[in-house]
Amino acid sequence: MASALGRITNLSKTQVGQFIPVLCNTQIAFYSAPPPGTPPPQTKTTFGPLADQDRVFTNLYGRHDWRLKGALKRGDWYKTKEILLKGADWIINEVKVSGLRGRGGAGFPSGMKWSFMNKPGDGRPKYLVVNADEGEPGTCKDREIMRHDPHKLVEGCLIAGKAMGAKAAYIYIRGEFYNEASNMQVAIAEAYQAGFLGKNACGSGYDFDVFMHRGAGAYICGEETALIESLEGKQGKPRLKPPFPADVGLFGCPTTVTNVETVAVSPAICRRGGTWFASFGRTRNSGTKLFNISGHVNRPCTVEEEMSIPLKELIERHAGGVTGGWDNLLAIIPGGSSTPLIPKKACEEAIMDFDGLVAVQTSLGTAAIIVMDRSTDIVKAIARLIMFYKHESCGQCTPCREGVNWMNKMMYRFVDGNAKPEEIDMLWEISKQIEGHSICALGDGAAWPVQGLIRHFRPELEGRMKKFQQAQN
Amino acid sequence: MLRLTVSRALNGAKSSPTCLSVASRYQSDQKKPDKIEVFIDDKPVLVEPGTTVLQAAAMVGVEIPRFCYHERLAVAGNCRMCLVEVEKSPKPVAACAMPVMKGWRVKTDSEMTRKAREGIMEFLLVNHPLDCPICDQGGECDLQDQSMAFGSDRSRFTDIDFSGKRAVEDKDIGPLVKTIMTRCIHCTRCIRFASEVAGINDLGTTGRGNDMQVGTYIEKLFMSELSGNIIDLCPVGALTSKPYSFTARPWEIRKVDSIDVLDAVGSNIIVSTRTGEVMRIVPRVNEEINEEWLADKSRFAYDGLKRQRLVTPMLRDNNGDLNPVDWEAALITVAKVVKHAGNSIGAIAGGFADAEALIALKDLLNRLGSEHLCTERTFPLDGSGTDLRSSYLLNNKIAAVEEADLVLLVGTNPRFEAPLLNARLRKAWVHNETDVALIGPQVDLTYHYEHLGDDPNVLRKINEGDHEFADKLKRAKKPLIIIGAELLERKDGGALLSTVQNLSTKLNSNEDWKVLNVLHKVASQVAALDIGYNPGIDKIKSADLKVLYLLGADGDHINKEDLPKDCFVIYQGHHGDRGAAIADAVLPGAAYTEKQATYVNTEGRAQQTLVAVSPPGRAREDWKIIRALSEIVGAKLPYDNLNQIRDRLDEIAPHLTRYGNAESANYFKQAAELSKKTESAIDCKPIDVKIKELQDYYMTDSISRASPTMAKCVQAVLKQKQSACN
Amino acid sequence: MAKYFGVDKIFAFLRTIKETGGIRASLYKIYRFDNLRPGTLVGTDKFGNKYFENPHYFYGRNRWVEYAPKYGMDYDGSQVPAEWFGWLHYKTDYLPTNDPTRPKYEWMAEHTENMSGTPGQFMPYSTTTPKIQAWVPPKN
Amino acid sequence: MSSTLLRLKQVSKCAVNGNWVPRALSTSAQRLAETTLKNDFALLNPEDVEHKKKLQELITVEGTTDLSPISGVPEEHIRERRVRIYEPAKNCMQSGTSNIGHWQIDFDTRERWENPLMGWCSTGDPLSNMQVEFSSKDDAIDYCEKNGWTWFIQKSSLEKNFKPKNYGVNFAWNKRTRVSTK
Repeated sequence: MASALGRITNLSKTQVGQFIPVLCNTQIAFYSAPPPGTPPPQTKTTFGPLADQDRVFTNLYGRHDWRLKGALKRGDWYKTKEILLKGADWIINEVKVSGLRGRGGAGFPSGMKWSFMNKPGDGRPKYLVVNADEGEPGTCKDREIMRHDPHKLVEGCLIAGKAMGAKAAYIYIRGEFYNEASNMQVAIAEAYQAGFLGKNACGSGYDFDVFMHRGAGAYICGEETALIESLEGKQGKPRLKPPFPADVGLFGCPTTVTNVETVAVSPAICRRGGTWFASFGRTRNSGTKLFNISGHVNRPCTVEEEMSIPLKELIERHAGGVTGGWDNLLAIIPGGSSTPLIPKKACEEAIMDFDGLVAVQTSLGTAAIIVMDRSTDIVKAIARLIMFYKHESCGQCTPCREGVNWMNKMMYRFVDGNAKPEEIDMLWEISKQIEGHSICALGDGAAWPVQGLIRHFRPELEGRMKKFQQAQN
Repeated sequence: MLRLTVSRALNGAKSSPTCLSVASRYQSDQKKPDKIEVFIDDKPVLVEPGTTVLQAAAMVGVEIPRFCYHERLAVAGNCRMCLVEVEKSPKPVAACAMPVMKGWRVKTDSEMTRKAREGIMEFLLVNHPLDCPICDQGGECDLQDQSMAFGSDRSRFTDIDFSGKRAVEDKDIGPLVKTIMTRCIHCTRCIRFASEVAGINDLGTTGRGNDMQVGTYIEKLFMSELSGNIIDLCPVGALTSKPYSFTARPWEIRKVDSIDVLDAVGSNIIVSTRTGEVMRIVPRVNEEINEEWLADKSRFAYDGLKRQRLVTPMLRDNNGDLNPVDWEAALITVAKVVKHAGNSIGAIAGGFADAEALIALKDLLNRLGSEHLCTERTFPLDGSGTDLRSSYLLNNKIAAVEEADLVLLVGTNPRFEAPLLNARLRKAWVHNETDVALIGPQVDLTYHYEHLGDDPNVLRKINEGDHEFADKLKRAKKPLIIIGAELLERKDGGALLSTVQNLSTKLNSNEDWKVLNVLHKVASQVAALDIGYNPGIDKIKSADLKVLYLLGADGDHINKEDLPKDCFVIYQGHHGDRGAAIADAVLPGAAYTEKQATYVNTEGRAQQTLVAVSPPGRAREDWKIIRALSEIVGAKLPYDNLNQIRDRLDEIAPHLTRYGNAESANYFKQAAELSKKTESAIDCKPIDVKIKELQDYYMTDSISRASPTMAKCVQAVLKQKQSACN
Repeated sequence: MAKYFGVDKIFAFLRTIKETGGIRASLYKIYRFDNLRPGTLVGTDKFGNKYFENPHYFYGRNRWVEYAPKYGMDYDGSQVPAEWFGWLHYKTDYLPTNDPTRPKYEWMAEHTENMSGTPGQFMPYSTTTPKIQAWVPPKN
Repeated sequence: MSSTLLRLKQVSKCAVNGNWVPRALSTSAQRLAETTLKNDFALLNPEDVEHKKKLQELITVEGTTDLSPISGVPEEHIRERRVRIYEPAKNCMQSGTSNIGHWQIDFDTRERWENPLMGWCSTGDPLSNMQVEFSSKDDAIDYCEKNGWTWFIQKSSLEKNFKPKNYGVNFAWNKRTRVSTK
């Protein structure tokens, strides 16, 4: 969930860019003379498949030991002290050069986000919060990291924490992830015992603590400010922004909330260099990424791949293709349940990165690809998603509380066709009334699947209504 | 005519109309460089950094619709009604929470803004019942008004044919507030009021999404003395007044501005009447006194004005029964007795006596040669006594309490003696980091305070400097000491007062800041002391009187046994209570809603009530009764109408007619000097206050004792205290 | 002869006086009713009013009532009960005592005279609930 | 101050500019004097111009005018009435502010009674329901003096200290403003 909501916030953040002049300027700077810390321009034109030696998550499938011993064998905690000693500015610069964008869905440039924190403090401690509340339907990347490679995350926390000058990291893990939480806890304990964490972490002279916090299974707690509220022991209801968490966050202190994957790749970036990371994927979409492929494919899987890989290639190569062949494809939700679906025609050219999917009116989100073949009742599928959002709406702000419930009612009528064709336009308008008017991005995330459905499957909806009318008469 | 010019002069420079004052504020802003300029609908306005869009818009007179935002509560930003377009922003922003940035161009009436509002309005109405015709909020409902102004002109909620609207079970939160939770739009104003202003964390939300409910988590009473304010705050009809329910509509009531007299704060109120009956009492904004709040007793005790009333004069017959008579008979009988008594006549003024009646009674008794004029409440007469006004006022004013950085409460429980002062203290505690300490019994003040014990000698130790709190007081820039009037009624009250007077002169560094403050409990006390009544009834008890005139004295301070056997007791007042029960003659007076009368609150601020309804039956305004009696007695008082009696007030104490102004008194040093002569010593009896718990708060005077609503409150609180989930 | 000279009228007058009960009673009756007529007593109602008929008078003046003595000079038309009212106003020629069409039911109320202007008159009262409850002093 | 003004002609432009000006039109002298004249005098001959100018000017009558002898208000309602001049406060039941921000007069309550039979509310006071709105206190005073009423001003304490609202303090780390319930 972290992801989906984050993603949405992404869009809004760039939109709200003007509120933060720094952000605004930096973005413009992408196009003018590159300041230091800009990723090198991409020269490749074809992307993927990813070579094995370039993989960051080498124990994604749990074939090796996930504990400290195995992790050390895979290169985790290798010369962490030296990385830490190079200082926060170096780490931030490396992350900036890598072009890493937040993996939670929003795709906000991580280097920049971390640098917001690296300001002289006012006496308040700073915190790093790792958003491991992965609740988005279709998304299952963070859990693989946490149960099979937890030390990547622990090490990432330390490095990211150093970059921000954070006093401690809180890993807010989804309540349902019991095994993941216990593996994480073991990994943290091992790291403490090995002297990697705690006072004088890794012998660098830097004191850093990592705490685990298990959530209670609310999707909304993946939204960064709701997560902060939940960590504080209050109802997980998002806060308004501004003030952004970098200013007033956890316990009122400067806080950065980042996704698990973002944090977990940062040690690799620091070790292998930002330019290495930037060599994957198109400009501004660099890096490798975990893709979850689920639904009507022959071999559903989670796979690390290069960014900007074409969608079709990704499915054919790693998931064994759509069941019944590519021609049996109906639609794909490319970035977790809250992104608009794209029909088969768009799937053929779609490139799996931030900009490539925006070009087909959807977004990368958490890169959780949900494949639906022709046997799918697409209306019902979307209706079920809306029901999920209705159930998970926190109820704090009006558009989401009332609007999603209304959309849910209408969508289930559309499933039967028990509606008038005019109501399709009405539903579109309602989804537009929710989008952008709510406090957090859950409202947007609920509105987009509906918009995607109406955009691409309007004839289907109208057909059902006609059929229902005929059956009535 | 003299009055006319005088009052005009007193009102000082005539203020310019609103438009001009806004303009002048704008001009003066230009001088300060730290302000930033923003444009609201292309109108430039200079604001302090950090000002929200909504506040900036209010400065140029543009009102942005809102439901959850309330200027006296924290920002919540959850109703989304205040969304406005900001140029170059793709999304509308929530005006209530968004601070303005330099050069922003806010469009409060653009297409995007209107569209956003319409959308929010539609969503709010989707699950709002269409029961306006039976809703008590109808006619003064923000949702109604704003849906007219900003909503769509038609409904497209087609789902009403397939599924209904949300229905929510009503909560029982006590005998004062009626809840119809289906109407709730989840603005959370009530929750924020409870936790911020009232200091009771009882209200909150449960459930999420469309099933979110506002309530008390578990079914319980909303135990606050300020609970009625959530009725005002609720923008819809989810929280309405239980006593007022289904009795009147806002468009058919007559609103009369008045002053509350049930405590000494003098809250400004609006009395709503219909068909000669008080239908409800709501607060009226006065930033210097009650802001926008009103205590429950002041708000709901009005039904006590309809019960146990004295509607006709009565005389006690030979069997000892009171029988109704007409005014002529009553006045002649009373006059005969008074004439016969000569100068051995005394008077006791009760808590509801207004300044006009007080002055008339004093003039009458003085003409008859008596000086036995007392108030029910005692005040120490050692030292300067009541000669210096600064000894018995809340000198520093209620509003300035907010500025204090350290408050010492002595022998008072402001939460129940003056709930609105306590709300101010809590506001200071929350927003200005004011610290509070208390000497007296440990009570719940809704905020944390340092308890210094209930030993009166702590006060002496602080004064002498051998108490750790003394340093704290000394270090404080704006210390404040508030003494309860009850404390000064002790035997050693004089010694305590002189200790505090000495202490406060030591602390007083700034001439404008007054450390010594006295919090009275009844509305009449300050006016009575100003006019020259003697505090306390000891004199009466020892005077061997032939006639005793009780002016609304119901405080249970005097009994038949205290008086000589043949003493003839005249009671003038509006309620048949303790005073009337011992009287030989009863003269029915008017209650505070029935007369135009002057009251002076504990800070010395004169205010006047206005006539909302006529006095019932043969009851008359109090000063007129005394004036009529004086004529029959043969000591005719020289005033025939209100203007003349106010001229008389003006003669005695000019501040009594300077309505709205709190005249400062500043003779602390002299008072402290005089108080040094006080011989009595502080004794060891622990300091106590009468009202410690909520159930003691509701019924304290003749009006609230007659009120069935207040009786229900007491019952409800007692029941809640016994229940397991308290 | 006597008839010619009107002497019979004198006799009739004297007879009337006799029937009335003497000169004193006759004068009193004239004082009460401004009238002294010979007639047949046809009945007395339960209030003591006496009803007379004399067919010698022309229609409209041949039936009359003499109110019961207890009324004194305070008599008025409403003291005639409903059953006699019909006979008195020529609605019927049957006397109430032998009127076959006149029903008698349990629920029929006793006749009452018009009490206007007397202490027993009807006074309208407020139907609204009292807005103010007065204090009732405790009795010893 | 209290000068009577007669408007001879509808003046084209009014001082009211912007929706935050109170609704009631002012009757005070300066306000009207501010009105500017917009006319095309070029086509007229000098006499007409002169005439026209005169028509558009205001006639100012010096001194206080007492309208009470000719206003038709009964004597007892002039001599004995006390007029309250006040600034209405916001209705605390609602958040709207459009119907405040002006000055208002009303009269003392008198001669109100309840019909003993039906319980209806009656009044014998012709001024009992009269509420007049003014854009400023001065206008109200002038009006009352013109009509010969005794007036008093109810001091209004509606001015509030401005304090910027801040959403962030709800989550402050070391302040008591931190919210605990929601």
